[in-house]
Amino acid sequence: MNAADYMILELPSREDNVALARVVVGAFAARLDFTLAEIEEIKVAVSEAVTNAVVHGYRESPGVVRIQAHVDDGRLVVSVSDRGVGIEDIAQAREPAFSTVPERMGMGFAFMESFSDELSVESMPGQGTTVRMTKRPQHRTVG
Amino acid sequence: MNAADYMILELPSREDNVALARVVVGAFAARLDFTLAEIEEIKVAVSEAVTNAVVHGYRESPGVVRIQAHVDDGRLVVSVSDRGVGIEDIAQAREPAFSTVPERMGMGFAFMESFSDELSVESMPGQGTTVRMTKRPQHRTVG
Amino acid sequence: MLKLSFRQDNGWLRASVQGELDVASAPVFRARIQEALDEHQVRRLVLDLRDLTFIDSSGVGAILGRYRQLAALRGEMRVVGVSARIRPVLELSGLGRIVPLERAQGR
Amino acid sequence: MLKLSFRQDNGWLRASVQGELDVASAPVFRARIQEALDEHQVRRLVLDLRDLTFIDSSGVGAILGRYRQLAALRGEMRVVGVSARIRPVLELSGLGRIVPLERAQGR
Ligand SMILES: Nc1ncnc2c1ncn2[C@@H]1O[C@H](COP(=O)(O)OP(=O)(O)O)[C@@H](O)[C@H]1O
Ligand SMILES: Nc1ncnc2c1ncn2[C@@H]1O[C@H](COP(=O)(O)OP(=O)(O)O)[C@@H](O)[C@H]1O
Repeated sequence: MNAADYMILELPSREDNVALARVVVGAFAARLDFTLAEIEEIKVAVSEAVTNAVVHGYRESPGVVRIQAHVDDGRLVVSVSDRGVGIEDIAQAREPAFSTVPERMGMGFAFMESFSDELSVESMPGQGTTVRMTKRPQHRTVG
Repeated sequence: MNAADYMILELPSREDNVALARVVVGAFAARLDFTLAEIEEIKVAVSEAVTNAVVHGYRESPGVVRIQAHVDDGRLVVSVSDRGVGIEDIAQAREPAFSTVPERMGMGFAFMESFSDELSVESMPGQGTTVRMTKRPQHRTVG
Repeated sequence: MLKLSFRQDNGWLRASVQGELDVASAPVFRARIQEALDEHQVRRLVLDLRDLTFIDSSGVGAILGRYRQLAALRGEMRVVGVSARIRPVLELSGLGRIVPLERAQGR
Repeated sequence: MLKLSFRQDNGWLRASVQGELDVASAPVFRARIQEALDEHQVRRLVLDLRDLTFIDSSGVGAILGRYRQLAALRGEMRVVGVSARIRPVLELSGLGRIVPLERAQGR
Protein backbone atom coordinates (compact mmCIF):
# COMPACT_ATOMS: atom_id res chain seq x y z
CA MET A 1 0.00 0.00 0.00
CA ASN A 2 1.13 3.52 -0.67
CA ALA A 3 1.80 6.10 2.02
CA ALA A 4 2.80 9.77 1.90
CA ASP A 5 6.07 10.59 0.31
CA TYR A 6 9.01 11.37 2.56
CA MET A 7 12.46 10.17 3.57
CA ILE A 8 14.52 10.38 6.73
CA LEU A 9 18.25 9.75 6.62
CA GLU A 10 20.50 9.67 9.66
CA LEU A 11 24.24 9.72 9.25
CA PRO A 12 27.14 10.21 11.62
CA SER A 13 29.03 13.48 11.21
CA ARG A 14 31.70 12.29 8.79
CA GLU A 15 32.94 14.35 5.88
CA ASP A 16 32.54 11.36 3.55
CA ASN A 17 28.83 11.25 4.35
CA VAL A 18 28.23 14.61 2.70
CA ALA A 19 28.32 12.99 -0.75
CA LEU A 20 25.96 10.23 0.36
CA ALA A 21 23.46 12.77 1.72
CA ARG A 22 23.34 14.80 -1.49
CA VAL A 23 23.01 11.70 -3.67
CA VAL A 24 20.07 10.45 -1.60
CA VAL A 25 18.20 13.76 -1.63
CA GLY A 26 18.97 14.13 -5.36
CA ALA A 27 17.46 10.69 -6.01
CA PHE A 28 14.43 11.51 -3.86
CA ALA A 29 13.95 14.85 -5.64
CA ALA A 30 13.98 13.10 -9.03
CA ARG A 31 10.39 11.98 -8.47
CA LEU A 32 9.31 15.59 -8.79
CA ASP A 33 9.43 17.28 -12.16
CA PHE A 34 12.83 18.94 -11.66
CA THR A 35 15.26 19.58 -14.51
CA LEU A 36 18.75 18.09 -14.22
CA ALA A 37 20.08 21.59 -13.50
CA GLU A 38 17.61 21.97 -10.63
CA ILE A 39 18.62 18.58 -9.21
CA GLU A 40 22.23 19.80 -9.28
CA GLU A 41 21.19 22.92 -7.35
CA ILE A 42 19.44 20.77 -4.75
CA LYS A 43 22.54 18.63 -4.38
CA VAL A 44 24.71 21.71 -3.82
CA ALA A 45 22.29 23.14 -1.24
CA VAL A 46 22.17 19.81 0.65
CA SER A 47 25.93 19.49 0.43
CA GLU A 48 26.32 22.92 2.06
CA ALA A 49 23.88 22.20 4.87
CA VAL A 50 25.35 18.78 5.69
CA THR A 51 28.91 20.11 5.45
CA ASN A 52 27.99 22.81 7.98
CA ALA A 53 26.52 20.26 10.39
CA VAL A 54 29.72 18.17 10.16
CA VAL A 55 32.28 21.00 10.13
CA HIS A 56 30.65 23.57 12.41
CA GLY A 57 27.83 21.89 14.34
CA TYR A 58 29.93 18.93 15.42
CA ARG A 59 33.30 20.68 15.53
CA GLU A 60 33.69 19.74 19.20
CA SER A 61 32.37 16.19 19.25
CA PRO A 62 30.80 13.93 16.64
CA GLY A 63 27.07 13.33 16.42
CA VAL A 64 24.18 12.49 14.14
CA VAL A 65 23.08 14.52 11.13
CA ARG A 66 19.41 14.05 10.29
CA ILE A 67 18.21 14.76 6.77
CA GLN A 68 14.48 14.81 6.11
CA ALA A 69 12.75 15.41 2.82
CA HIS A 70 9.13 15.38 1.81
CA VAL A 71 6.87 16.60 -0.92
CA ASP A 72 4.37 19.28 0.05
CA ASP A 73 1.90 20.58 -2.52
CA GLY A 74 4.29 19.87 -5.39
CA ARG A 75 7.30 21.40 -3.65
CA LEU A 76 10.33 19.63 -2.25
CA VAL A 77 10.99 20.40 1.42
CA VAL A 78 14.38 19.38 2.82
CA SER A 79 15.61 19.89 6.34
CA VAL A 80 19.04 19.17 7.76
CA SER A 81 19.46 19.07 11.54
CA ASP A 82 22.29 18.64 13.96
CA ARG A 83 22.44 18.63 17.76
CA GLY A 84 25.74 20.40 17.75
CA VAL A 85 27.08 23.70 19.06
CA GLY A 86 24.41 25.92 17.48
CA ILE A 87 24.78 29.44 16.05
CA GLU A 88 25.03 32.54 18.26
CA ASP A 89 24.06 35.15 15.68
CA ILE A 90 22.06 33.67 12.80
CA ALA A 91 21.76 36.92 10.81
CA GLN A 92 25.52 37.36 10.86
CA ALA A 93 26.12 33.68 9.97
CA ARG A 94 23.89 34.08 6.91
CA GLU A 95 25.83 37.05 5.54
CA PRO A 96 27.80 36.16 2.42
CA ALA A 97 31.51 35.73 3.13
CA PHE A 98 31.02 35.45 6.89
CA SER A 99 32.73 32.44 8.38
CA THR A 100 34.08 31.55 11.80
CA VAL A 101 36.73 29.36 10.14
CA PRO A 102 39.46 31.35 8.36
CA GLU A 103 40.08 28.86 5.55
CA ARG A 104 36.39 28.60 4.65
CA MET A 105 34.62 30.84 2.12
CA GLY A 106 31.56 31.72 4.16
CA MET A 107 29.41 31.05 1.09
CA GLY A 108 27.44 28.03 2.36
CA PHE A 109 24.31 29.93 3.34
CA ALA A 110 24.52 32.09 0.22
CA PHE A 111 24.54 28.94 -1.93
CA MET A 112 21.63 27.41 0.00
CA GLU A 113 19.67 30.63 -0.49
CA SER A 114 20.41 30.96 -4.21
CA PHE A 115 19.66 27.34 -4.97
CA SER A 116 16.38 27.06 -3.06
CA ASP A 117 13.15 29.08 -3.11
CA GLU A 118 13.02 29.56 0.65
CA LEU A 119 15.57 28.99 3.40
CA SER A 120 14.93 29.10 7.12
CA VAL A 121 17.53 28.60 9.84
CA GLU A 122 16.67 27.70 13.42
CA SER A 123 19.45 27.41 15.95
CA MET A 124 20.10 27.53 19.67
CA PRO A 125 23.62 27.71 21.10
CA GLY A 126 24.35 24.40 22.78
CA GLN A 127 21.24 22.76 21.26
CA GLY A 128 21.89 22.49 17.55
CA THR A 129 20.79 23.81 14.18
CA THR A 130 18.06 23.01 11.68
CA VAL A 131 18.15 24.37 8.16
CA ARG A 132 15.00 24.02 6.05
CA MET A 133 14.87 24.60 2.30
CA THR A 134 11.97 24.42 -0.13
CA LYS A 135 12.09 24.26 -3.90
CA ARG A 136 9.44 23.95 -6.57
CA PRO A 137 10.13 22.68 -10.08
CA GLN A 138 10.25 25.86 -12.16
CA HIS A 139 8.70 24.81 -15.44
CA ARG A 140 5.64 23.60 -13.63
CA THR A 141 2.58 25.75 -13.16
CA VAL A 142 1.68 26.35 -9.53
CA GLY A 143 -1.31 24.47 -8.17
CA MET B 1 35.07 15.21 13.62
CA ASN B 2 34.68 11.65 12.40
CA ALA B 3 32.35 9.11 13.96
CA ALA B 4 31.68 5.44 13.25
CA ASP B 5 30.35 4.57 9.86
CA TYR B 6 26.67 3.82 9.51
CA MET B 7 23.45 5.00 7.92
CA ILE B 8 19.80 4.82 8.84
CA LEU B 9 17.13 5.43 6.22
CA GLU B 10 13.42 5.54 6.93
CA LEU B 11 10.95 5.45 4.09
CA PRO B 12 7.20 4.99 3.85
CA SER B 13 6.09 1.70 2.30
CA ARG B 14 5.78 2.85 -1.31
CA GLU B 15 6.84 0.76 -4.26
CA ASP B 16 8.72 3.71 -5.74
CA ASN B 17 10.90 3.84 -2.62
CA VAL B 18 12.46 0.47 -3.38
CA ALA B 19 14.73 2.05 -6.00
CA LEU B 20 15.73 4.83 -3.61
CA ALA B 21 16.63 2.32 -0.89
CA ARG B 22 18.89 0.24 -3.13
CA VAL B 23 20.62 3.34 -4.55
CA VAL B 24 21.38 4.61 -1.05
CA VAL B 25 22.77 1.32 0.24
CA GLY B 26 24.72 0.89 -3.01
CA ALA B 27 26.27 4.33 -2.51
CA PHE B 28 27.05 3.55 1.14
CA ALA B 29 28.60 0.19 0.21
CA ALA B 30 30.87 1.90 -2.32
CA ARG B 31 33.14 3.04 0.52
CA LEU B 32 34.14 -0.57 1.06
CA ASP B 33 36.31 -2.29 -1.48
CA PHE B 34 33.48 -3.97 -3.41
CA THR B 35 33.64 -4.65 -7.14
CA LEU B 36 30.89 -3.19 -9.32
CA ALA B 37 29.40 -6.68 -9.65
CA GLU B 38 29.27 -7.00 -5.85
CA ILE B 39 27.59 -3.60 -5.55
CA GLU B 40 24.97 -4.85 -8.03
CA GLU B 41 24.42 -7.92 -5.87
CA ILE B 42 23.94 -5.74 -2.79
CA LYS B 43 21.42 -3.61 -4.66
CA VAL B 44 19.43 -6.69 -5.70
CA ALA B 45 19.44 -8.08 -2.13
CA VAL B 46 18.27 -4.73 -0.70
CA SER B 47 15.66 -4.43 -3.43
CA GLU B 48 14.24 -7.84 -2.46
CA ALA B 49 14.13 -7.07 1.25
CA VAL B 50 12.51 -3.65 0.82
CA THR B 51 10.04 -4.99 -1.77
CA ASN B 52 8.99 -7.66 0.75
CA ALA B 53 8.45 -5.07 3.47
CA VAL B 54 6.26 -3.00 1.11
CA VAL B 55 4.40 -5.85 -0.62
CA HIS B 56 4.04 -8.37 2.20
CA GLY B 57 4.79 -6.64 5.51
CA TYR B 58 2.54 -3.68 4.84
CA ARG B 59 -0.02 -5.45 2.65
CA GLU B 60 -2.79 -4.46 5.08
CA SER B 61 -1.85 -0.92 5.97
CA PRO B 62 1.09 1.32 5.10
CA GLY B 63 3.98 1.93 7.46
CA VAL B 64 7.65 2.75 7.75
CA VAL B 65 10.50 0.70 6.31
CA ARG B 66 13.76 1.16 8.17
CA ILE B 67 17.04 0.42 6.41
CA GLN B 68 20.22 0.37 8.46
CA ALA B 69 23.72 -0.25 7.23
CA HIS B 70 27.07 -0.22 8.95
CA VAL B 71 30.57 -1.46 8.50
CA ASP B 72 31.73 -4.10 10.94
CA ASP B 73 35.28 -5.43 10.74
CA GLY B 74 35.47 -4.77 7.01
CA ARG B 75 32.07 -6.29 6.25
CA LEU B 76 28.91 -4.51 5.20
CA VAL B 77 25.94 -5.24 7.46
CA VAL B 78 22.51 -4.23 6.17
CA SER B 79 19.21 -4.69 7.93
CA VAL B 80 15.73 -3.98 6.63
CA SER B 81 12.85 -3.83 9.12
CA ASP B 82 9.13 -3.37 8.95
CA ARG B 83 6.44 -3.31 11.64
CA GLY B 84 4.01 -5.10 9.40
CA VAL B 85 2.13 -8.41 9.51
CA GLY B 86 5.15 -10.64 10.18
CA ILE B 87 5.83 -14.17 8.93
CA GLU B 88 4.12 -17.24 10.40
CA ASP B 89 6.57 -19.87 9.20
CA ILE B 90 10.00 -18.42 8.44
CA ALA B 91 11.55 -21.70 7.23
CA GLN B 92 8.76 -22.17 4.70
CA ALA B 93 8.95 -18.52 3.60
CA ARG B 94 12.67 -18.93 2.88
CA GLU B 95 12.16 -21.94 0.59
CA PRO B 96 12.84 -21.07 -3.04
CA ALA B 97 9.63 -20.65 -5.06
CA PHE B 98 7.44 -20.34 -1.97
CA SER B 99 5.18 -17.30 -2.08
CA THR B 100 1.87 -16.39 -0.49
CA VAL B 101 1.09 -14.23 -3.55
CA PRO B 102 0.28 -16.27 -6.68
CA GLU B 103 1.75 -13.82 -9.20
CA ARG B 104 5.06 -13.55 -7.35
CA MET B 105 8.07 -15.79 -7.96
CA GLY B 106 8.92 -16.65 -4.38
CA MET B 107 12.59 -15.99 -5.17
CA GLY B 108 13.17 -12.96 -2.95
CA PHE B 109 14.81 -14.81 -0.06
CA ALA B 110 16.75 -17.03 -2.48
CA PHE B 111 18.23 -13.90 -4.10
CA MET B 112 19.06 -12.34 -0.72
CA GLU B 113 20.81 -15.55 0.29
CA SER B 114 22.79 -15.92 -2.93
CA PHE B 115 23.88 -12.31 -3.03
CA SER B 116 25.00 -12.00 0.60
CA ASP B 117 27.40 -13.99 2.79
CA GLU B 118 24.94 -14.43 5.64
CA LEU B 119 21.20 -13.85 5.90
CA SER B 120 19.13 -13.89 9.07
CA VAL B 121 15.39 -13.38 9.30
CA GLU B 122 13.58 -12.42 12.50
CA SER B 123 9.83 -12.12 12.46
CA MET B 124 6.80 -12.20 14.75
CA PRO B 125 3.26 -12.36 13.41
CA GLY B 126 1.59 -9.04 14.09
CA GLN B 127 4.92 -7.43 15.07
CA GLY B 128 6.96 -7.20 11.91
CA THR B 129 10.05 -8.54 10.21
CA THR B 130 13.77 -7.77 10.23
CA VAL B 131 16.09 -9.17 7.58
CA ARG B 132 19.83 -8.84 8.19
CA MET B 133 22.47 -9.46 5.54
CA THR B 134 26.24 -9.29 5.71
CA LYS B 135 28.72 -9.18 2.87
CA ARG B 136 32.49 -8.90 2.70
CA PRO B 137 34.38 -7.66 -0.35
CA GLN B 138 35.69 -10.86 -1.91
CA HIS B 139 39.07 -9.86 -3.28
CA ARG B 140 40.07 -8.52 0.10
CA THR B 141 42.01 -10.55 2.58
CA VAL B 142 40.25 -11.00 5.88
CA GLY B 143 41.48 -8.97 8.82
CA MET C 1 12.69 4.65 -14.48
CA LEU C 2 11.55 2.32 -17.26
CA LYS C 3 11.30 3.08 -20.97
CA LEU C 4 10.01 0.75 -23.64
CA SER C 5 10.23 1.15 -27.38
CA PHE C 6 8.76 -1.18 -29.95
CA ARG C 7 9.23 -2.14 -33.54
CA GLN C 8 7.80 -4.91 -35.66
CA ASP C 9 10.28 -7.15 -37.42
CA ASN C 10 9.26 -10.09 -39.60
CA GLY C 11 6.26 -11.18 -37.55
CA TRP C 12 8.01 -10.51 -34.23
CA LEU C 13 7.41 -7.59 -31.92
CA ARG C 14 10.74 -6.31 -30.68
CA ALA C 15 10.57 -4.52 -27.31
CA SER C 16 13.65 -2.61 -26.19
CA VAL C 17 13.64 -2.26 -22.44
CA GLN C 18 15.58 0.61 -20.92
CA GLY C 19 16.07 1.45 -17.24
CA GLU C 20 15.11 -0.55 -14.16
CA LEU C 21 12.62 -3.39 -13.87
CA ASP C 22 11.38 -3.87 -10.30
CA VAL C 23 8.16 -3.96 -8.29
CA ALA C 24 7.41 -0.33 -9.13
CA SER C 25 7.97 -0.57 -12.88
CA ALA C 26 6.67 -4.13 -13.48
CA PRO C 27 3.03 -2.99 -13.90
CA VAL C 28 4.12 -0.46 -16.55
CA PHE C 29 6.13 -3.18 -18.31
CA ARG C 30 3.15 -5.53 -18.32
CA ALA C 31 0.66 -2.93 -19.55
CA ARG C 32 2.85 -1.41 -22.28
CA ILE C 33 3.78 -4.81 -23.71
CA GLN C 34 0.16 -5.95 -23.69
CA GLU C 35 -0.87 -2.79 -25.53
CA ALA C 36 1.86 -3.22 -28.12
CA LEU C 37 1.06 -6.92 -28.74
CA ASP C 38 -2.61 -6.03 -29.23
CA GLU C 39 -1.80 -3.09 -31.46
CA HIS C 40 0.61 -5.02 -33.68
CA GLN C 41 -1.56 -8.16 -33.64
CA VAL C 42 1.40 -10.50 -33.04
CA ARG C 43 2.12 -13.35 -30.62
CA ARG C 44 5.88 -13.36 -30.99
CA LEU C 45 7.91 -11.17 -28.68
CA VAL C 46 11.64 -10.41 -28.54
CA LEU C 47 12.71 -8.65 -25.36
CA ASP C 48 15.90 -6.70 -25.91
CA LEU C 49 17.45 -6.12 -22.48
CA ARG C 50 20.63 -4.41 -23.70
CA ASP C 51 19.75 -1.16 -21.90
CA LEU C 52 18.20 -2.71 -18.81
CA THR C 53 20.35 -1.45 -15.94
CA PHE C 54 18.67 -3.26 -13.04
CA ILE C 55 16.40 -6.25 -12.46
CA ASP C 56 15.34 -8.15 -9.34
CA SER C 57 12.92 -11.03 -8.72
CA SER C 58 9.87 -8.79 -9.26
CA GLY C 59 11.31 -7.88 -12.66
CA VAL C 60 12.07 -11.48 -13.58
CA GLY C 61 8.52 -12.35 -12.51
CA ALA C 62 7.19 -9.75 -14.94
CA ILE C 63 9.22 -11.26 -17.81
CA LEU C 64 8.07 -14.77 -16.88
CA GLY C 65 4.48 -13.53 -16.81
CA ARG C 66 4.80 -12.34 -20.44
CA TYR C 67 6.27 -15.75 -21.36
CA ARG C 68 3.41 -17.67 -19.75
CA GLN C 69 0.81 -15.49 -21.35
CA LEU C 70 2.30 -15.92 -24.84
CA ALA C 71 2.79 -19.68 -24.32
CA ALA C 72 -0.91 -19.98 -23.43
CA LEU C 73 -1.70 -18.36 -26.81
CA ARG C 74 0.80 -20.65 -28.59
CA GLY C 75 3.03 -17.64 -29.09
CA GLU C 76 6.82 -17.38 -28.68
CA MET C 77 9.21 -15.27 -26.67
CA ARG C 78 12.96 -14.62 -26.93
CA VAL C 79 15.25 -12.70 -24.61
CA VAL C 80 18.28 -11.02 -26.21
CA GLY C 81 20.92 -8.47 -25.22
CA VAL C 82 21.59 -9.97 -21.78
CA SER C 83 24.50 -7.95 -20.38
CA ALA C 84 27.01 -9.05 -17.75
CA ARG C 85 25.34 -6.64 -15.36
CA ILE C 86 21.97 -8.41 -15.23
CA ARG C 87 23.04 -11.94 -16.22
CA PRO C 88 23.64 -13.16 -12.62
CA VAL C 89 20.05 -12.36 -11.65
CA LEU C 90 18.53 -13.96 -14.75
CA GLU C 91 20.64 -17.09 -14.36
CA LEU C 92 19.93 -17.47 -10.66
CA SER C 93 16.20 -17.07 -11.28
CA GLY C 94 16.09 -20.12 -13.54
CA LEU C 95 14.59 -18.03 -16.37
CA GLY C 96 17.27 -19.47 -18.64
CA ARG C 97 15.79 -22.96 -18.27
CA ILE C 98 12.52 -21.68 -19.72
CA VAL C 99 13.58 -19.07 -22.26
CA PRO C 100 16.99 -19.08 -23.97
CA LEU C 101 19.00 -16.04 -22.87
CA GLU C 102 21.02 -14.53 -25.70
CA ARG C 103 23.95 -12.40 -24.68
CA ALA C 104 24.69 -8.84 -25.61
CA GLN C 105 27.72 -8.62 -27.89
CA GLY C 106 30.88 -7.73 -26.02
CA ARG C 107 29.20 -7.41 -22.66
CA MET D 1 35.59 10.29 -5.57
CA LEU D 2 38.33 12.60 -6.84
CA LYS D 3 41.01 11.82 -9.37
CA LEU D 4 43.80 14.12 -10.48
CA SER D 5 46.18 13.69 -13.35
CA PHE D 6 49.01 15.99 -14.25
CA ARG D 7 51.12 16.91 -17.22
CA GLN D 8 53.62 19.66 -17.83
CA ASP D 9 53.02 21.88 -20.82
CA ASN D 10 55.27 24.80 -21.75
CA GLY D 11 56.06 25.93 -18.20
CA TRP D 12 52.50 25.29 -16.98
CA LEU D 13 51.36 22.37 -14.86
CA ARG D 14 48.07 21.10 -16.21
CA ALA D 15 45.90 19.34 -13.60
CA SER D 16 42.87 17.43 -14.87
CA VAL D 17 40.33 17.12 -12.10
CA GLN D 18 37.87 14.25 -12.28
CA GLY D 19 35.01 13.46 -9.90
CA GLU D 20 33.62 15.49 -7.01
CA LEU D 21 35.25 18.34 -5.15
CA ASP D 22 33.72 18.87 -1.70
CA VAL D 23 34.73 19.01 1.97
CA ALA D 24 35.84 15.36 1.90
CA SER D 25 37.98 15.56 -1.23
CA ALA D 26 39.34 19.12 -0.81
CA PRO D 27 42.29 18.00 1.38
CA VAL D 28 43.29 15.44 -1.28
CA PHE D 29 43.01 18.12 -3.98
CA ARG D 30 45.22 20.49 -1.98
CA ALA D 31 47.88 17.90 -1.16
CA ARG D 32 48.11 16.34 -4.64
CA ILE D 33 48.44 19.71 -6.34
CA GLN D 34 51.06 20.87 -3.88
CA GLU D 35 53.06 17.70 -4.49
CA ALA D 36 52.83 18.08 -8.25
CA LEU D 37 53.84 21.77 -8.20
CA ASP D 38 56.87 20.88 -6.07
CA GLU D 39 57.77 17.93 -8.21
CA HIS D 40 57.55 19.82 -11.51
CA GLN D 41 59.09 22.97 -10.01
CA VAL D 42 56.54 25.31 -11.60
CA ARG D 43 54.37 28.19 -10.37
CA ARG D 44 51.86 28.19 -13.19
CA LEU D 45 48.81 26.01 -12.87
CA VAL D 46 45.98 25.21 -15.30
CA LEU D 47 43.03 23.48 -13.69
CA ASP D 48 41.05 21.52 -16.24
CA LEU D 49 37.58 20.96 -14.78
CA ARG D 50 36.06 19.22 -17.82
CA ASP D 51 35.48 15.99 -15.85
CA LEU D 52 34.53 17.58 -12.55
CA THR D 53 30.98 16.34 -11.90
CA PHE D 54 30.25 18.20 -8.65
CA ILE D 55 31.52 21.19 -6.73
CA ASP D 56 30.19 23.13 -3.74
CA SER D 57 31.55 26.04 -1.66
CA SER D 58 34.15 23.82 0.04
CA GLY D 59 35.41 22.85 -3.42
CA VAL D 60 35.48 26.44 -4.65
CA GLY D 61 37.36 27.34 -1.47
CA ALA D 62 39.98 24.72 -2.31
CA ILE D 63 40.45 26.19 -5.81
CA LEU D 64 40.68 29.70 -4.39
CA GLY D 65 43.25 28.48 -1.88
CA ARG D 66 45.48 27.27 -4.74
CA TYR D 67 45.04 30.65 -6.45
CA ARG D 68 46.05 32.60 -3.34
CA GLN D 69 49.03 30.42 -2.73
CA LEU D 70 50.32 30.83 -6.28
CA ALA D 71 49.61 34.57 -6.28
CA ALA D 72 51.74 34.90 -3.13
CA LEU D 73 54.61 33.23 -5.02
CA ARG D 74 53.99 35.50 -8.05
CA GLY D 75 52.68 32.47 -9.92
CA GLU D 76 49.64 32.21 -12.18
CA MET D 77 46.49 30.10 -12.33
CA ARG D 78 43.93 29.44 -15.07
CA VAL D 79 40.68 27.52 -14.92
CA VAL D 80 39.53 25.81 -18.12
CA GLY D 81 36.91 23.27 -19.17
CA VAL D 82 34.09 24.79 -17.11
CA SER D 83 30.99 22.76 -18.05
CA ALA D 84 27.36 23.89 -17.84
CA ARG D 85 26.96 21.51 -14.92
CA ILE D 86 29.35 23.31 -12.55
CA ARG D 87 29.25 26.81 -14.06
CA PRO D 88 26.36 28.07 -11.85
CA VAL D 89 28.33 27.29 -8.68
CA LEU D 90 31.57 28.87 -9.93
CA GLU D 91 29.77 32.00 -11.12
CA LEU D 92 27.77 32.42 -7.93
CA SER D 93 30.92 32.04 -5.84
CA GLY D 94 32.56 35.04 -7.45
CA LEU D 95 35.58 32.94 -8.48
CA GLY D 96 35.15 34.34 -12.00
CA ARG D 97 36.01 37.84 -10.74
CA ILE D 98 39.39 36.57 -9.57
CA VAL D 99 40.34 33.92 -12.13
CA PRO D 100 39.01 33.89 -15.71
CA LEU D 101 36.77 30.87 -16.24
CA GLU D 102 37.20 29.31 -19.66
CA ARG D 103 34.33 27.15 -20.89
CA ALA D 104 34.40 23.60 -22.02
CA GLN D 105 33.74 23.31 -25.74
CA GLY D 106 30.15 22.43 -26.53
CA ARG D 107 29.03 22.22 -22.93
N1 LIG E 1 25.16 23.71 11.54
C1 LIG E 1 25.90 24.71 12.07
N2 LIG E 1 26.26 24.68 13.37
C2 LIG E 1 26.99 25.67 13.91
N3 LIG E 1 27.40 26.76 13.21
C3 LIG E 1 27.06 26.86 11.92
C4 LIG E 1 26.30 25.84 11.28
N4 LIG E 1 26.09 26.21 9.99
C5 LIG E 1 26.72 27.40 9.84
N5 LIG E 1 27.29 27.81 11.00
C6 LIG E 1 28.04 29.07 11.23
O1 LIG E 1 27.71 29.96 10.18
C7 LIG E 1 28.90 30.39 9.50
C8 LIG E 1 28.61 30.65 8.04
O2 LIG E 1 28.26 29.43 7.39
P1 LIG E 1 28.43 29.28 5.82
O3 LIG E 1 27.78 30.45 5.13
O4 LIG E 1 27.94 27.95 5.43
O5 LIG E 1 29.98 29.41 5.55
P2 LIG E 1 31.23 28.45 5.93
O6 LIG E 1 30.70 27.06 6.14
O7 LIG E 1 32.11 28.55 4.75
O8 LIG E 1 31.83 29.01 7.18
C9 LIG E 1 29.89 29.29 9.77
O9 LIG E 1 31.23 29.75 9.64
C10 LIG E 1 29.54 28.88 11.19
O10 LIG E 1 30.10 29.75 12.15
N1 LIG F 1 8.64 -8.50 5.30
C1 LIG F 1 7.73 -9.52 5.20
N2 LIG F 1 6.57 -9.46 5.89
C2 LIG F 1 5.65 -10.46 5.80
N3 LIG F 1 5.83 -11.55 5.04
C3 LIG F 1 6.97 -11.66 4.32
C4 LIG F 1 7.95 -10.65 4.36
N4 LIG F 1 8.98 -11.04 3.56
C5 LIG F 1 8.61 -12.23 3.04
N5 LIG F 1 7.41 -12.62 3.49
C6 LIG F 1 6.71 -13.89 3.18
O1 LIG F 1 7.66 -14.80 2.64
C7 LIG F 1 7.24 -15.24 1.36
C8 LIG F 1 8.45 -15.51 0.47
O2 LIG F 1 9.17 -14.31 0.22
P1 LIG F 1 10.11 -14.18 -1.05
O3 LIG F 1 11.03 -15.35 -1.09
O4 LIG F 1 10.73 -12.83 -1.02
O5 LIG F 1 9.12 -14.31 -2.30
P2 LIG F 1 7.99 -13.35 -2.89
O6 LIG F 1 8.23 -11.95 -2.41
O7 LIG F 1 8.13 -13.46 -4.37
O8 LIG F 1 6.67 -13.88 -2.38
C9 LIG F 1 6.34 -14.14 0.85
O9 LIG F 1 5.43 -14.59 -0.14
C10 LIG F 1 5.63 -13.69 2.14
O10 LIG F 1 4.57 -14.55 2.45
